[in-house]
Amino acid sequence: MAEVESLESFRERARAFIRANLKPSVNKVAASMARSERADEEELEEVAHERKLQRMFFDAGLAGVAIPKEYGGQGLTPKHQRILNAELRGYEWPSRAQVPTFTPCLAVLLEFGTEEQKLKHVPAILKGEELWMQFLSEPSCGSDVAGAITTAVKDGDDWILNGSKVWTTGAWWSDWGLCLARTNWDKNKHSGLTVFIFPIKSPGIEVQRIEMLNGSKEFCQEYLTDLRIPDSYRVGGVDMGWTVGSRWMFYERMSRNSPLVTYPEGNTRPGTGGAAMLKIAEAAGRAEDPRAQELIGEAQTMHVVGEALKRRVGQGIMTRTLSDQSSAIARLYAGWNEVRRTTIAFDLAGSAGAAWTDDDGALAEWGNYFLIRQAGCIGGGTTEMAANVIAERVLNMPREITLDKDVPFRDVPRSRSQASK
Amino acid sequence: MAEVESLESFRERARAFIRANLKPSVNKVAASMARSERADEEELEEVAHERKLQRMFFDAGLAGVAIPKEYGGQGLTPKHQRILNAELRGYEWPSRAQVPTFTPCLAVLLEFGTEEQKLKHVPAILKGEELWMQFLSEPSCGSDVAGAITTAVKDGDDWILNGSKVWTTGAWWSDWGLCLARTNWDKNKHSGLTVFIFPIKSPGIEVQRIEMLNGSKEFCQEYLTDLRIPDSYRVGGVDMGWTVGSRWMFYERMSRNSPLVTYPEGNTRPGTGGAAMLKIAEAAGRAEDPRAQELIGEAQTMHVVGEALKRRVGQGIMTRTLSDQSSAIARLYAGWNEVRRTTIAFDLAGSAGAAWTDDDGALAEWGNYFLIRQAGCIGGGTTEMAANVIAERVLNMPREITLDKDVPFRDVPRSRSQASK
Amino acid sequence: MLLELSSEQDLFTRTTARFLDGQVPVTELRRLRDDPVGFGKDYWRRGAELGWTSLLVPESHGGVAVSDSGLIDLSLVAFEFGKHAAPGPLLSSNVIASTLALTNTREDLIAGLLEGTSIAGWAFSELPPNDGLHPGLEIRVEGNELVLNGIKRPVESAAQASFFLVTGRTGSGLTQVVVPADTQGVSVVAMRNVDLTRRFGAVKFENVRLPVGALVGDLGAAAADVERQLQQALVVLNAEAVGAMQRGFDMTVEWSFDRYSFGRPLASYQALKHRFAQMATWLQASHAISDEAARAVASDSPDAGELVSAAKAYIGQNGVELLQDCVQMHGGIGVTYEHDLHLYLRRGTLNRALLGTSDVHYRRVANFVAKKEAARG
Amino acid sequence: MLLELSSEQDLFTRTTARFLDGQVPVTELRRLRDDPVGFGKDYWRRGAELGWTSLLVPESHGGVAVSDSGLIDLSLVAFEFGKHAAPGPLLSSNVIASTLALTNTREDLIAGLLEGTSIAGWAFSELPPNDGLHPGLEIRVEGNELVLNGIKRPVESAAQASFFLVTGRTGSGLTQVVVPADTQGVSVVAMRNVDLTRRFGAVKFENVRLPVGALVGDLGAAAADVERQLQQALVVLNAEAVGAMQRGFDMTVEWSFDRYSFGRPLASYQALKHRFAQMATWLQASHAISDEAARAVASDSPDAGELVSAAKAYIGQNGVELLQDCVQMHGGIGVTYEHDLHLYLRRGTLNRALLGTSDVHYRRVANFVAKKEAARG
Repeated sequence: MAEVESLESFRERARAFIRANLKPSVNKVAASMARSERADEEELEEVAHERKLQRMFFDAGLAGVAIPKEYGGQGLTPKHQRILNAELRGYEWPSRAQVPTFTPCLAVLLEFGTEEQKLKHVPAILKGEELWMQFLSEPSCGSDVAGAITTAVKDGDDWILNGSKVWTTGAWWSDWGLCLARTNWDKNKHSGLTVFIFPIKSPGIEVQRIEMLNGSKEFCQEYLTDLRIPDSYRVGGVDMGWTVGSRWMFYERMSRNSPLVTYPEGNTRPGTGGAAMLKIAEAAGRAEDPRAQELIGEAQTMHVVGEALKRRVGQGIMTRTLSDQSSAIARLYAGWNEVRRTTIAFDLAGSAGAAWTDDDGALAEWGNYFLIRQAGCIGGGTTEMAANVIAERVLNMPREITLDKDVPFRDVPRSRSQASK
Repeated sequence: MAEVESLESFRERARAFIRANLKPSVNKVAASMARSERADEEELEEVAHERKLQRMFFDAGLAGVAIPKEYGGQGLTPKHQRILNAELRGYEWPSRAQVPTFTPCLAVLLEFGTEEQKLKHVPAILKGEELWMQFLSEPSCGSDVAGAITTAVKDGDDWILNGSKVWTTGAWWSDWGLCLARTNWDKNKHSGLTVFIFPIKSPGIEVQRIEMLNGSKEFCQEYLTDLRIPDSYRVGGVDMGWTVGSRWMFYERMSRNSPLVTYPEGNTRPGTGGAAMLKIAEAAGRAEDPRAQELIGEAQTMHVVGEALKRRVGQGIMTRTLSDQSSAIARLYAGWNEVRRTTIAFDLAGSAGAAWTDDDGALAEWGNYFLIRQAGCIGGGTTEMAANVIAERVLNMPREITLDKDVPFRDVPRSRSQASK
Repeated sequence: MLLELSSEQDLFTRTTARFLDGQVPVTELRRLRDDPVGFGKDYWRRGAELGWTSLLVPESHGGVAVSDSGLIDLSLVAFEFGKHAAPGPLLSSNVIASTLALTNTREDLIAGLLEGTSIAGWAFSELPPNDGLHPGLEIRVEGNELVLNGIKRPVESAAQASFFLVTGRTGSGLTQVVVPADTQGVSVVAMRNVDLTRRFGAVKFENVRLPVGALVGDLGAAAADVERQLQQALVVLNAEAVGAMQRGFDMTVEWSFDRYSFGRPLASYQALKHRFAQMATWLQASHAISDEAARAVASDSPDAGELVSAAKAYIGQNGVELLQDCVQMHGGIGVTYEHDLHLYLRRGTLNRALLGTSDVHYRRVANFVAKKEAARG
Repeated sequence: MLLELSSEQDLFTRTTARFLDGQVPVTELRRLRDDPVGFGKDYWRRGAELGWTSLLVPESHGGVAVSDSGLIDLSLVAFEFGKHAAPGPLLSSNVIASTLALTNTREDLIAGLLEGTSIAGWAFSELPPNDGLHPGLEIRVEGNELVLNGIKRPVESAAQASFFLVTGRTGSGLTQVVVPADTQGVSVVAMRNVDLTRRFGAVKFENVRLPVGALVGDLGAAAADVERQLQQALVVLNAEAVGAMQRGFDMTVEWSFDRYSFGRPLASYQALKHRFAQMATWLQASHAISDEAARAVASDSPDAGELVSAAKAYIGQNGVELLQDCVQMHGGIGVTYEHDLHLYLRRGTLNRALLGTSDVHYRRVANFVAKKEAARG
């Protein structure tokens, strides 16, 4: 058995690469705060640049640190990955190539994919050649992802898919999709699902951008119309999709905490915390107003408490003093934090929250951010779902009564009109 | 048919009586805010005084305004009662003789009592000779009053009662009780109840005072041990207690809005609203602090909004533009208001909220009030029950699933230990 | 809004609602997003014909109210505006027409407002921290002239306004003047804002010189006029916000019955039911205080200022929380432009930030309380 | 508290918990309600033997820590104090012993504190509005003497204290002095408070004259010492409040499984489940920031002041909201003296109001933010 590279040697190697090749990270306004004017060309340039960065990591032997060598990875450990993340602090990195590509998509492939699938896609991902997206949520099922009604029907050796998926970030510049579809309507909800993969730029897939309340168009909706794919694009057994799906959910929740993901330590979104609020208060001429100071202090408190909570939950899960499901606690807190912070900023901006000019600097745009403030309590699983998880899986309280467990899925009511039939 | 006294004549008569006989009302600290030191003797003196006042109203032909003459009332209308209430503005009145004596107790007797019961008790109530209490809540069933387990067993012509009732205000100085008891454990929850009345100072009834977090002992718990009462003390049919009970609940919710109740118009609890907060801020030297001003303004806002809401809901129910159940909206708001107001006061008091001296004036005692602030969200039906009523009966959303509807009450799980059997 | 309307008010409200349904359905609102004015001339003229801008003006000046209180009638229109997220300068047209009539100033300008053929800008608000209802624009006297220096923002429909009613400070007093939009030294910069059909501008007054005849009321003595305008304006904002709340709430209750999750309608989940109960309570409380404040302002009651600020603070706070909780109940679709819910969220959000945040109004309420207590001795 | 303890810390914590279980069960707490001192001499001496008051004092002065950070160890004791609503002047004994040792002042007084045989009063807080951490008591120099005038309150165990560590103002600087309780001009008025076993007094200093040797540190130059004491004290209050939260939460989760309503346990109602989820989040967040702040203060980190104030603000706010929601979940029984829940509510409530409300600490956090931003340029 080959000897594993020492942590120290790895650190040296990573540090040398980073300092020689990477630029300091630029504090970009975070995606959910993107202004409406952000041009598509700019976005596409950044995607291209990050594909190149991913390739540089690959060529330097720093891509897929904890992924087995047979699939193009480095065959090292999560500890090595953490060292890379620590060394990356303050530097640029291929951000768009990480989530959801490495987790949950690549993670699901590693666990459930065929050897052929893994040999084809994992190296391509590591080289920045394939960016992946989740085809998971659907317009009709919201938080209940296992209620998918996108349907795949066997046709000879192929499958024909029809339906619609939504809330895919950047599907318009991505390459492959991981998709949950219903293959059997006569079994109950969780027993008739199957997972597939396919190239997004296929005939039969139409990608539409979704305009959000603040004008951003980061999310997409896809319409699958008679999309034909070979059976070799299936991941896991037929009708075994929820076996895959529940692990998929787990990998999705891990997000940037996954050992597969490269994410600079200490990277927090700009515009969070008290400093941003102070700038608004200053621009509003309220820096000396005691109430404005309390709001600044409250925002900063929410921020530092949130950071401390993330560390505590992360450490607790790692050391098994907290249950895996405790990550829902950090998620719930993050939702509140986003809402409260945006509300504080909006109120500090006073009348500029309602109307602003392009010259208003720190006072501008908060009205738009405020409109979309609930995004932080919806995206990536609603706070309501997080609260359910905390109550039912962390505190072990009785589960909600569901009416869709033991009946054929086709008989489960999915809307009022249907229920009243 | 005798002619009904005109409203104007009644007003003149009421006004003359009031001015000649009653003192201006003293702004007493409301019951739930009572200080621990309040002596029992003082309380008993006030009870005696209010019995005398009630007798004066009776002798002046102003007691039981809307109650039929055959039971000692005036046989007039709710409009006459409202005129009395309006004229009483600012004057003392027999406060402890009103709720729960006139409503729900007397109201229940009028609707369901036997002629004998009505002839005996209604005049006694009108003369201030009988103060009544509800024996309704039980330690084991909280919000679920129909889950009573106090049991009445027939023994010849008598009934033998055993069990415990709780949250009776001032049972230690009251005369008669209206009691909900279970008479059949083999029927389902609502079908095995019966209503009884009895004198509180009976052998077999032990009244204990309950000490609250702020030291007040206004509430009592009663232990019924082999209490023997004649069948003539039964109100309504055997096992028909919920027919009586649901009207009882209705009369209870009407409270001071009942046309049976004498309650001076414009009487609001002292210590509510912004003026009380201003006094605290002044005592704390913070009257000029903008944040303190915001808190004063917020408390006053909560107060005036609450008053407006009560009027709107009352008017809406009267004119049938809002459903009867909308009173739950005012109840929910009142709970929030109590909590928020007490919290504002506590925070304004600063360190005096934690510890105070007897000389602290407006700064004193807020710590004690704060401890018991949830009383406003618990007493008289919890805010949770009010929220259920709003969702299920005002907005017509689906009812919660209950597991106690269609089984013999003895088989309904009433605790974890019992459920796991 | 009022639980009971007179039959005239009822008819008036229905007529307005039907007109808005027909003229500015959501498709039209979405189209107007890219319109520089935000409303059609004809739409506004026809709305004015219904009486929208005549309600606060005495008959002697060409006005006409539906009931004995034009301000209550106006609050009914504003409520419908909120329910429809309707376009048009309702607030400024009414407040300015009322002021010109009550002060007998420039009566030649009133007719255009009443007919809906001219637009005026209510130049009251300023950049923070002076958005706390304390104008900083300076109006000083030089010889026979008034000289204005300062910036007013946001001013609704500033680019369309033919004149402005400007509030400024003269020494320690307040002064109001009428400024034609084409006066030398007046310039307008377009602002962006959260609403689809409202348009605002930042109006700069740079050494603007006017004859003394431009005064509305007396120099440095406009405080009472300004307070009355503010109270009227708050009545409109509040009623409009309650209308937006009502529509958002109704849409979301419907949604909760229609939308199924895990085989059950959202409306069957107790955690959501309790939030609906909370929203219903916010909504009824907002109706109650909005109406109560409107009545108090309409009758010039001593507690009018306190109640209308309490209403602004309460509705500003809880109205938008209600609408945001409606968004949350909708999930992802609720934060998309495609769904209609945001039309009402935008109106509520706008009104929360205009004419003073809740904190500003809490302070105003506290001042009223302190004055009452001081008077009580 | 810390998710992972060293084996020494674990043993120390368990020993303390077992001792408290045995010595001050709820029956004893209820008995102590009527005790003028609030704790037994023997109890306190034995607790001190366990090390409770020695943790912040260097070995050179007779102290002993369990780990390499005595303050973290102390926070573990404080957490257990909260969980048990335990009696005794933990905060003041530690803060004062630490100060005397670090400033090499009156080392003769330290031993009694470490042995638990003497009690000292930390005379820091004052009547509002000076409870905002800005002492107003005056300490001036007259010839060879220091003269004190002012009132300190609340001072824990003031009636039992043999001496006070008093913080006052000398010109624009802070000064600290040690004042024997029997000094002429010192008087104590007993205060009432929300906790069953804590006792506080208002200590009046009326022309109290002391030799200059009573100084702790230099005249007018005690700001850094005072800030350190404040931070230590906040670490204790926070940890204790988190302990109280934890106990209240645990009791209420149990209750929710035991208590049935309409044939189902409370824990099966989604509206309550979501509130438990909220409480669990408040609780974990409070643990997290309490620990993080304790570490920062223990290591004298540059952000110690910011973090410990953030912790006080957050826990003061949400800790008591959690405990009050526990009361609400219990219904009527929760507001009775008979039930034990209030023992922990009282401790949380006390700590919320001591040493600055959340608003005071939000302002402190904002000042730290402003300083950092100014330094950043």
